[in-house]
Amino acid sequence: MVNVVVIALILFAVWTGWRVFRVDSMVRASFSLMLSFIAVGGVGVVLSMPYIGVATVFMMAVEMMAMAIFMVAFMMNPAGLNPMMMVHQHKFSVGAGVLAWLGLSTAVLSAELPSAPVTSEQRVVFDLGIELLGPSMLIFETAGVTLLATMVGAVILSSREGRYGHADHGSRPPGLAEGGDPAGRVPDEGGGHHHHHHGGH
Amino acid sequence: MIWLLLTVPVTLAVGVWLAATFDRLAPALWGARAGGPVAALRDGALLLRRQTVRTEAPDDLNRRLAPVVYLALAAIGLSVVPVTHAAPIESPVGIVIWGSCEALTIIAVFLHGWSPNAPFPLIGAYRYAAIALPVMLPSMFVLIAAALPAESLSVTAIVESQREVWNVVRQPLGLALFLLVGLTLTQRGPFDFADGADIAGGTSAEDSGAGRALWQLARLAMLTAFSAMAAALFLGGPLGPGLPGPVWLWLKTAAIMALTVLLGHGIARTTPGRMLTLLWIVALPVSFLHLAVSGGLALW
Amino acid sequence: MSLLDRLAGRAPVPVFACIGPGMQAVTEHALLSPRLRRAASPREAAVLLRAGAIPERAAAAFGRVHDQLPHPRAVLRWDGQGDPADVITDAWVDLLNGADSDTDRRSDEPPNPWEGKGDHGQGGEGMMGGVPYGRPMAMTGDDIRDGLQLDAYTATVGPFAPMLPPGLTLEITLQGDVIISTSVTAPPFPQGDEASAPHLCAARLLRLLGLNAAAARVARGSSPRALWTRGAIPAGLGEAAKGEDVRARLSAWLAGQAGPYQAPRIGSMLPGLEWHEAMLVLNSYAPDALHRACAEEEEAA
Amino acid sequence: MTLTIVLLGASALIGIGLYGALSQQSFVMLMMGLELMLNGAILAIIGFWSLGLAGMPEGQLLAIIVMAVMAVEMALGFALIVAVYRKRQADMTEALGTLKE
Repeated sequence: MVNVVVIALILFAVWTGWRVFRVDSMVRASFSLMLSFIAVGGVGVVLSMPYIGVATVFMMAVEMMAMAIFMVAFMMNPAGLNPMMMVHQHKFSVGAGVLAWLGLSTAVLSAELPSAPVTSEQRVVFDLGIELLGPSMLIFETAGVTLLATMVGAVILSSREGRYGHADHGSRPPGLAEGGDPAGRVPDEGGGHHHHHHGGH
Repeated sequence: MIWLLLTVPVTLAVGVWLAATFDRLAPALWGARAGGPVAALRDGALLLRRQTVRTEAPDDLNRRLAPVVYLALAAIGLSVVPVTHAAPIESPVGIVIWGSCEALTIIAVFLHGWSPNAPFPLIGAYRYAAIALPVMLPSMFVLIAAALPAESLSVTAIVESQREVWNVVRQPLGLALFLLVGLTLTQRGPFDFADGADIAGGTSAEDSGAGRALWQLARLAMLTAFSAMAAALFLGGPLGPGLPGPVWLWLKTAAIMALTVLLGHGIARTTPGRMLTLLWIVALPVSFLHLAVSGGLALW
Repeated sequence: MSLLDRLAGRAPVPVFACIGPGMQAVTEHALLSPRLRRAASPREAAVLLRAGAIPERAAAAFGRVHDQLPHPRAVLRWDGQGDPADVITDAWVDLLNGADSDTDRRSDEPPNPWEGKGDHGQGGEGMMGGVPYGRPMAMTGDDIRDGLQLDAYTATVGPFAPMLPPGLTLEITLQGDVIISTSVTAPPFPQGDEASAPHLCAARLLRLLGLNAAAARVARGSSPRALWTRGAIPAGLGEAAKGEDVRARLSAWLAGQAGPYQAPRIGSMLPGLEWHEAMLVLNSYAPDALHRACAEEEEAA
Repeated sequence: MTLTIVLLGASALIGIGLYGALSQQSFVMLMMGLELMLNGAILAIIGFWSLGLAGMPEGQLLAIIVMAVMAVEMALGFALIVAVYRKRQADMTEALGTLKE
């Protein structure tokens, strides 16, 4: 029974993962990816990892909402009213994907996998809490600080204000001498200014 | 076990009718005319007698899915609330499940506005996503704070921890912040950025007939689920003297529901940009402070 | 009659009103009837109320609004005499009893023909260009808030948009929620002094703030009962002179003072504001002030 | 048996993710490929933890770390997209032939 549910969820995760790159609508692509994550979260719940499984659902719902907003903002024709195919090095990518899949599968099938299932009397959520705030506290706190740094970095990167002026004007540092050329390298012409090229359509 | 699961549809059905009736009674307290207990059924019947219009080139799959998902989320959220000493879905991570339902609600509302392929619903969908995503942060802090005295993420354990004193006494700020979350989840009053009058009804602007009725039903179902969860987290859920547990839970749920409906009808909605600022500048630090104080109290 | 029909027949009838010149005040009063409900959009409405004579220039738009009502639907003319609630309720009950639903006024065609050209049949070259489903592709445009140039969306709103004064038709370019530019395609219909009465003006603003109960109370002439009415409006929004912002104008209306009699030009009033702010600013001027401002603008041009 | 199935599923997700990350021109779609690979990683962690390691607590910690990595990847990825777009109006990999200026 557990096996059937796990297999169904995994097949769903793989199918929705595949749909991400096959649908025309960007919103559908984002939420397909979310469904793939939810299915993996479901596997977690079935395989007695409830906290991680449910937290994956929560986190991915928020992340994919943000993802969908970015998709609609940056892609032309986000609703997929025109069929779209925006790919490069397609054959190479397919090859690499298939190769990775076959290679990993061969490794899985040829390896001798350990077998030591979780027992039902283990308090897995309790164990996780003790682990996070006990032996692995340093790792956990480092992750927290990393996330804080990410937040600061993301705000600075995405804001318009640069250190030397507006980002869309190409902020240039002041000269070394009064009124001199900007410090640092002199940029070549054609760094992208002339490609007013939105979404490559 | 089976009868516990059966309480979910029954509670939802009664809750939806009660919420719809409160919705028609509440204006009386704010000085307008009110409708009676049958008014909600009449409005529902009117919608069912009408055509469901299909817009031009809609995202049909998501148009059908959005209300169904919203309703399902309400049902799942309600089933982690303990009816007596156990919940229909008893999980060691009950409030995380509820949190996931909250986050997925944003997606259901977004899809509802996205799918008709029309400008005003889309603006409503975007506004709602922009407001509801930052609301998730206070929501998480409130849920964690409510779990602290219980030292557990299980809703049943949280209810059990309120045998001596209800969480609303220990954490009054928590209930206030949670009401804010509830107003957002159910798209009501000051947090109803999905359906403003300035965008002709927003995400619901293109809804008609049975489709509209289903969406409104799902909103009311979510209000029921939210009220039950608030009752469990802050008012001790099924705990109480004399009466059986489920009756206490239903009474407390109705009380929270009435309060939410009343607030929804009587508080003005500010502009989305300003609300966004208020959420990040005021609600987030306040909820953080709330978590810190609750943590201190739990240790003490 | 089935139980469903009996229930449906007693519900307040959702009405969408297309308001002609001089009819705004009477229509707003009529829609306060407990037997009617003001529909937020045509899709919600069962009955289209044609209040007064719709001028020729708005006839096509009226047809479009009409065709958006779901079946079964009825359209009723009303000249402002008597209470239309009886007629509207009767029309709705007739529809339930099998009366013919009003047929479409306009043919259902896309504004541009579908062209099977281009790589993917979108009617243009490459992935760009063309008019898929009759709509031009959105193109990037200037952003006046933070310079992130995403796709600008241009649309015509009006003349029967429920958040604008009747008759006013605006061509609006949006970057997300922010209005980049507006131009007046058609001015609001003249409405006379009654529509500019302070309690009706205040009720319109309160409705935009989501306070339907308070708006109905104010429109009947009582004082509003609601929390945070003035506070919800950002301070300094739509400031014409020092201390002359939307919040101050709402306060004046709630205190029963009419005015202001002068509105700035719409084309200069809205750009840079978010949609909701823009609608608050626009509705913080009485309809006749807006009408005059548009007329002056036309004269100048 | 089930562990094998779970790991085969995980390798399929990683394969699809790799295909997406290599083939997509749009930055946002490219990030979806990366996310899908991390999804495969989480699935593998869940499988190993639950069926092969008798539920040792560090396994759950690893899953949390992968989620944190995903959050960092998303946040910085989107911030970089916005930064590049502000400067170049570009949202595709080909538009970035250079990182100069």
